[in-house]
Amino acid sequence: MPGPKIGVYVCHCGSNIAGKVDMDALREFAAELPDVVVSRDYKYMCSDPGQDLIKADIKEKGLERVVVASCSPRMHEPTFKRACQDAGLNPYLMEMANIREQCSWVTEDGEAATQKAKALVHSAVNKARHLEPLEDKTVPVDPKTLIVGGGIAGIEAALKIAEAGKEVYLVEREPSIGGNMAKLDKTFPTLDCAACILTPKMVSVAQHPNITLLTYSEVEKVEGYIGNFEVTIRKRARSIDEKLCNGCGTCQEKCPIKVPNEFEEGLGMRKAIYTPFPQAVPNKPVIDRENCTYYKTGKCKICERVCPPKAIRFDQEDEIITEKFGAIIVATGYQLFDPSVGPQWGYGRYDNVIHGLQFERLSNASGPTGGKILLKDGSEPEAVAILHCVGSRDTNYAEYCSRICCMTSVKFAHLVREKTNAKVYDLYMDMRTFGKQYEEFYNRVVAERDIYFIRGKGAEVMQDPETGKLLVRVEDTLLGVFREIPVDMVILNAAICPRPDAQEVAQKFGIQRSADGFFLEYHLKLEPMKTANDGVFIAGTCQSPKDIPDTVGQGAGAAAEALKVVFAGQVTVTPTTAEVRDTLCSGCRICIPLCPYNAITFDEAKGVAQVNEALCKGCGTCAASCPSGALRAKHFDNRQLYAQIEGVCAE
Amino acid sequence: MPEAKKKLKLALYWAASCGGCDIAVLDIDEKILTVAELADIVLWPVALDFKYKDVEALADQSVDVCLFNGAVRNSEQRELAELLRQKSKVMVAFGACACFGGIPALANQFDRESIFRRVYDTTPSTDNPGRVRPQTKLSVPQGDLHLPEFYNAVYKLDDVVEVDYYIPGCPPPPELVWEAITAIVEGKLPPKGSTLAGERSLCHTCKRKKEDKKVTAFHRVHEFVPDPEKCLLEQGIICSGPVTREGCGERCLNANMPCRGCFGPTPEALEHGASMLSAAATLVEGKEEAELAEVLDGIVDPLGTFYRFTLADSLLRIRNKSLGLEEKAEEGEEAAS
Amino acid sequence: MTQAGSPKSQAAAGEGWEPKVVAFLCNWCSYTGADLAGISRLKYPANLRIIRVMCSGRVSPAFVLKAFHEGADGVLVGGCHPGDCHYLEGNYKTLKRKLVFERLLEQFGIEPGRFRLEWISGGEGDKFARVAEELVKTVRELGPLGSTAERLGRADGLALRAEGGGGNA
Amino acid sequence: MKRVTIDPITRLEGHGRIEIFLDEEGNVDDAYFQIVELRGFEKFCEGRPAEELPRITPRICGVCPSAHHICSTRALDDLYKVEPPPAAKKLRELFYCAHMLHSHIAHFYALAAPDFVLGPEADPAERNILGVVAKVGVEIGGSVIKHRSYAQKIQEMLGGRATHSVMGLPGGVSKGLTKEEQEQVVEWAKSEVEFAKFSLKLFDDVVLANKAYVDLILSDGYKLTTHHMGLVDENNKVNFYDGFVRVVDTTGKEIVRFPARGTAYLEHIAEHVEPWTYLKFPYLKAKGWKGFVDGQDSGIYRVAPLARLNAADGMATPAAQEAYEKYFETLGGKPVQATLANHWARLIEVLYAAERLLELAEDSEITSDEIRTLPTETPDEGAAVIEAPRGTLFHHYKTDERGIVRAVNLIVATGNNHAAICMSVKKAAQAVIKKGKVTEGLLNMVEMAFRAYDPCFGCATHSLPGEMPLVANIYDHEGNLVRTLER
Repeated sequence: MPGPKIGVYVCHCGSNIAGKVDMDALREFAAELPDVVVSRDYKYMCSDPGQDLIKADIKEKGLERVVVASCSPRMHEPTFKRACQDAGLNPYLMEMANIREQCSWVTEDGEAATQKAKALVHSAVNKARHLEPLEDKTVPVDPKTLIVGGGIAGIEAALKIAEAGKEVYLVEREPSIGGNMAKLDKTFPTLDCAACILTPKMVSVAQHPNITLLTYSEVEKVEGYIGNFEVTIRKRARSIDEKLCNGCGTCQEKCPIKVPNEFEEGLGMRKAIYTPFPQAVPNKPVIDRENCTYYKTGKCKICERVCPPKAIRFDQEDEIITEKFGAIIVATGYQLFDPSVGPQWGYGRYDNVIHGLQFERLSNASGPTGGKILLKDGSEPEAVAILHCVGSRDTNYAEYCSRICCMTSVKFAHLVREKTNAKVYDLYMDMRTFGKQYEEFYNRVVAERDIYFIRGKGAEVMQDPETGKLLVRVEDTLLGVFREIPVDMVILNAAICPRPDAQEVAQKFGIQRSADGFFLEYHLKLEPMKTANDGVFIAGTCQSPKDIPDTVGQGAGAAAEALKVVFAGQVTVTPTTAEVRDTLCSGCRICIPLCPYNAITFDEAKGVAQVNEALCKGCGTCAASCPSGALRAKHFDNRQLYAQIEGVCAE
Repeated sequence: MPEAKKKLKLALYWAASCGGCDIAVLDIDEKILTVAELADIVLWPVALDFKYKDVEALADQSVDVCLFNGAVRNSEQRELAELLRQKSKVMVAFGACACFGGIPALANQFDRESIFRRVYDTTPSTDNPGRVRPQTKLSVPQGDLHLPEFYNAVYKLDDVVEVDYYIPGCPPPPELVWEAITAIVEGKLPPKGSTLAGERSLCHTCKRKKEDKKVTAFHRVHEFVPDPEKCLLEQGIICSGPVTREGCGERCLNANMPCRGCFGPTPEALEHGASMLSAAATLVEGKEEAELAEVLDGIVDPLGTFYRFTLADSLLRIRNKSLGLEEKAEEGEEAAS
Repeated sequence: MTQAGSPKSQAAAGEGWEPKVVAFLCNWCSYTGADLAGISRLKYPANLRIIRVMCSGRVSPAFVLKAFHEGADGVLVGGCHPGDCHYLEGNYKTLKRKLVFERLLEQFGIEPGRFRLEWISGGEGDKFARVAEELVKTVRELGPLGSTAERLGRADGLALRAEGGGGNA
Repeated sequence: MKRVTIDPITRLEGHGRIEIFLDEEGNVDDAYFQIVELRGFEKFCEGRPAEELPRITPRICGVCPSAHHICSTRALDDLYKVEPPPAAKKLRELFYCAHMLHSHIAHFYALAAPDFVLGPEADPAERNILGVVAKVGVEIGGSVIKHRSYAQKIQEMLGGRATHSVMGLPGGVSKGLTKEEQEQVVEWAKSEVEFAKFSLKLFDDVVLANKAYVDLILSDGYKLTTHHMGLVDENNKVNFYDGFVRVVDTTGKEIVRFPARGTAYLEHIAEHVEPWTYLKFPYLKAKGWKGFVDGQDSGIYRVAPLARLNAADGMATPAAQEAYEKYFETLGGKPVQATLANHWARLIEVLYAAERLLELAEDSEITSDEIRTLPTETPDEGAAVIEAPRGTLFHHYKTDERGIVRAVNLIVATGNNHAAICMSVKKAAQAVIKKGKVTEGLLNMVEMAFRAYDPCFGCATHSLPGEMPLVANIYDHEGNLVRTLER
């Protein structure tokens, strides 16, 4: 009996495919394959006229299957599915052959590429012959969104969603939200202070009725799928009653224990009971149980005695919160590159070699020096060197450009000049001022007195045995001379790096990482917020190095993605699930423990296994382990895959 | 139906088999006499002269049903299969060997020369200094003596001729033989190409308790005394029941021994060996490669276990001669010599 | 870069033979990685042809045998890195099968080099191209495996009538 | 030059074929008995786990699969240096006696009886089991089928399946016997004993009472002077399951005796290869291979019932012992060299098997659930010998330390008789084919000589449609077919 009528559509993709693969040969080859009733090629199949070709043939030639040979299905599968649907053909009767990403773009030789394209088309046509119509299913969506990370990206996203009238949970690991931005002093190019623009947002996060803020908390487990994520959150014990505490700060004054303050990047101290910084949100302290005397010795309890509202709770325990969410935004930010790994920079060896964030704290009015730029000995520097690209654009460390260092350096130069009389030497490889008003800002600073921009990489930092001054070695590539510059302070603009626990976090949320270690977006240009895990979005520097404007933008973008999900109220889940064919199942139960989603159960009455299609995600692992072939993976069943194998091997 | 009335012309033939299939026919006991009443047995291959000209003498299609047991191991068997196909209206592959190659097909792991070398040279009791080998044609003073050509591989029946029906089993159990014969005699055969046995796997009828299919260690049958009530697979004993066609009455399991698959794969199983391998491997818990490897090494002979009866029906069939398995075999031979 | 499949290289190879390699790639990691190789315009031999599955866990060992049966000289299975599986654990199932399956292949007489399981993430376009390059090279050195029918023909001059276990599905 | 082809005769590992060449005068110049098939178990058992061999090697022969199953199982005992519990040993032997019964009964009634009950010259159309039944009475036909099936049912009860049983394990068996099953077996065993006695009586009445038959049995054409091999217990009584391999020479003197467990056989037996048959020719090492000649100096020996009785000093059960004594009296003392005496000897073994079956069935220990000793030793090499219905059977395995088989050696029952069969056939042919005269009757004479050995499959081949079909093609010296005799 004759097979279904198949139409094959070969896309030139301009010259992307046609430039390598012989379009006529491929079209004619396809036309000769069994059951193929029409085979066409066109410049851009994804264009409206291109899609119209397909629609017309479905209607006029009564096509029962469609094969599109073009780019990756990850690009245009939805496009062509829709085209089929519009023309009244079930979208699951369309199959694509990826002859661009996986053929024309990766093959040197034209003939070889054409040969391979034939194999791929043959494979797709073979599969298409065995395709079956499937109906999309929809499941209701939980209206809440989970945002992980209380930096500016997460804050922005939370506010946008909350203002749109949807509920948000914002989870932050630290005692306060604010992230790295909260540590900054002035921000380029406008030089308004970070706190001034950030704190209002932090406060409204705390106050917004639609936002549940969980600080000092971490996500432990994520289960489920888009629209229906089951998330377990651990809210670590603050050791205070947040309702009673009024943030008066008495406990912090009286606490006898002093330890270096992480927020101050080690330049300042904090107490064992503390809020990381004055504008912290929530403005409620936590007891650092590692350092608190009571937890070490069972004695002290000074804070408890001095606390006016009696809010101290030494016996408080971690709280485990489980919630359902419709969408998740991961905005876990970055970690600064540790310059001490490269001895040439002298970081950790010389007191006055500091990194960018440490300078931000020095320069910050609420910082350890009250905004004065001082050397370790308390004196003011006479000369300061700023090094770019420390750990960035360096194949020994991170190959990528961290994007913010150039502007940060220019900002630092300006701040040093503003607050001291020191000469400033800015050692850059290239000056990249890509953003709005950046070039203008740069030009302004260049014009300032006693700032010397030297084109060359700060190669090494040493100490002058006599003077005790720091010597920065650099090859001035403009003058073509080798220089040793004596300075009192060196600021290392260290690279923006993925957080050390990025892998753990990626696995928790089912997202991937790119080679540089940052979280992998679904498409670099077109889907920068989406990830491979439907319903999980990324924003900010966890995706790649960004400045504040871009981070805020992506935060808002992620909010839009999440809102798209929660406002839809329902999501379509793939119908390409597994199914059990009762008449073939012998009830051996091999499949049951295999399913990570517990979608397979045993029907005692019938004595056969059964698949809960709402839970099944269609990985097909069970089908590959079902010895008798009773379990079938729809859209990827044995017949279809065998046919594909025969197809690719035939050419 | 008319077929039932008219007396059938029945033929039975064996090729590379052990004779167990013919015994299976005898094991229908007194019913054998009924068969004699219902059908004329025009050919009992183990008995009748099998020189081609005599079978050739039969008119084409003059045999109603030919029950062919045994695999095709040599040229003579292949020629006979072709001849009988021509003479018979219905060709039935009878028994595991005809259906899938059976145990003799395990030889497909080796080639002709290594088999000859083992049998005629290196077996410790063999005394063959001149390295004499059986010859397909040998001239003796009085004339020529002929032997059939020993093939490099064992073939199942439908590799060489079209087969209409399959009766699996090593040997097929008497009840199944009787059902098949009745079906044939009464002309109540299913559509061509069918296998005259169940559609599901053995587990469907196996009475052992099945609970949690998770394995932490595999045991070999001699190392371990299994609970006679529980599924053997769940106790870590490799059993091919889940991939093997039902209809044998679980005789082996009733004797506390695992199924080795003589009924061949279920109709929708992709491949007898690979499918069971896939199932068995995924029973193991754990994620650490080293630990997994250790547990899975408990499956000591994947080919001989999962393809015990179906190597000639597997997708790969025979060893790729380019590989140095010979050397390994040699060592074994030396070891025993 | 090799120019596999091109007449030039065929001529170089001495005879007309070009290896066939079938790659089963999981949609979320390896297939994405293969796309990335393309987007990055990396080059690898055209001998490798890709079949998309949702998860490497879908790849029944029978698919690999089927590919060899149909004349593939080498087979690649690509999945997410351990822990990264889009379906949580599919790739571990693949690993478990592989640990037994590779021993089966050896018993069949299939050289280890002809079958490879690789973890390739969506970000590892370069790794995908490298693996493809290596595998095709290895298979080219091993020479043709030939379809089952060819191999049986070589052995006894028989053309096969019927499919093997592959007759199912 | 004339050539007679008798094709097929039988099979063990495949078909057999006899080629008889006549000289110019038309007398037998030479005869070849060819085994035209090989399956190569010795090779493809390599790489298998040793414990699986009892489930693989029985496929060598589906007519005596239990012989291979038990021999293989005992070879595993030796391989793992493990002793099965007493109950397990008894269960194995019980199972094995049942197997002997099934095989011997089928052979005698289906194959031998027609020759004697009806006579070699009887009309071929009636020369079959149905003819026998017609002559001795219908109820006997039923009784034969019944007692054969009892034996099969006992094998199925213990081994899971009658053909290709599965219960054998190193150090024991996988399944025991319940009290209920025991009662059933006892009942069947009693019936088997009676049936065995009846069969001997029948042989008395029909054969021994007929002088012509006795003369035929003792006639020179059916005589061969060879050594004889068989298994004996510690008292040198016939045993099928275990004990010692004993060989007596043409004078009846013991020349070889070694344990039926271990590799001692290699010191005494070697196999010769001929280019015109796929089956090898075992012979006594001490005597050496002297070609196809009989006599005291030849290395050729015989196995199976005739040889077993010659090699032993008696039977271990009372009634069988009686029959044993009568047998040698009648046939003129030990060793009996008359090939056709095999049939009588076989019936005596039926009686022994039945009696032994009953003994074991009634043993209280047989229902014990102590049926397995788990192996603890590291395997290396193991071998065992048992008596298959058609003769002595050798299994020899070598494994690695995990018990994966590295090498296998097998000497199958009929293989031991291969050379003797060749000579018997030639001798019978010489006796009956004179001056190129090839008649219908002579083919049967030749066939009888050959059939007496019951080369594996004789039983099955002769059950239906009832005759051993033969063809004699007679060619002139240019090889043109001048005459065809067919039955």
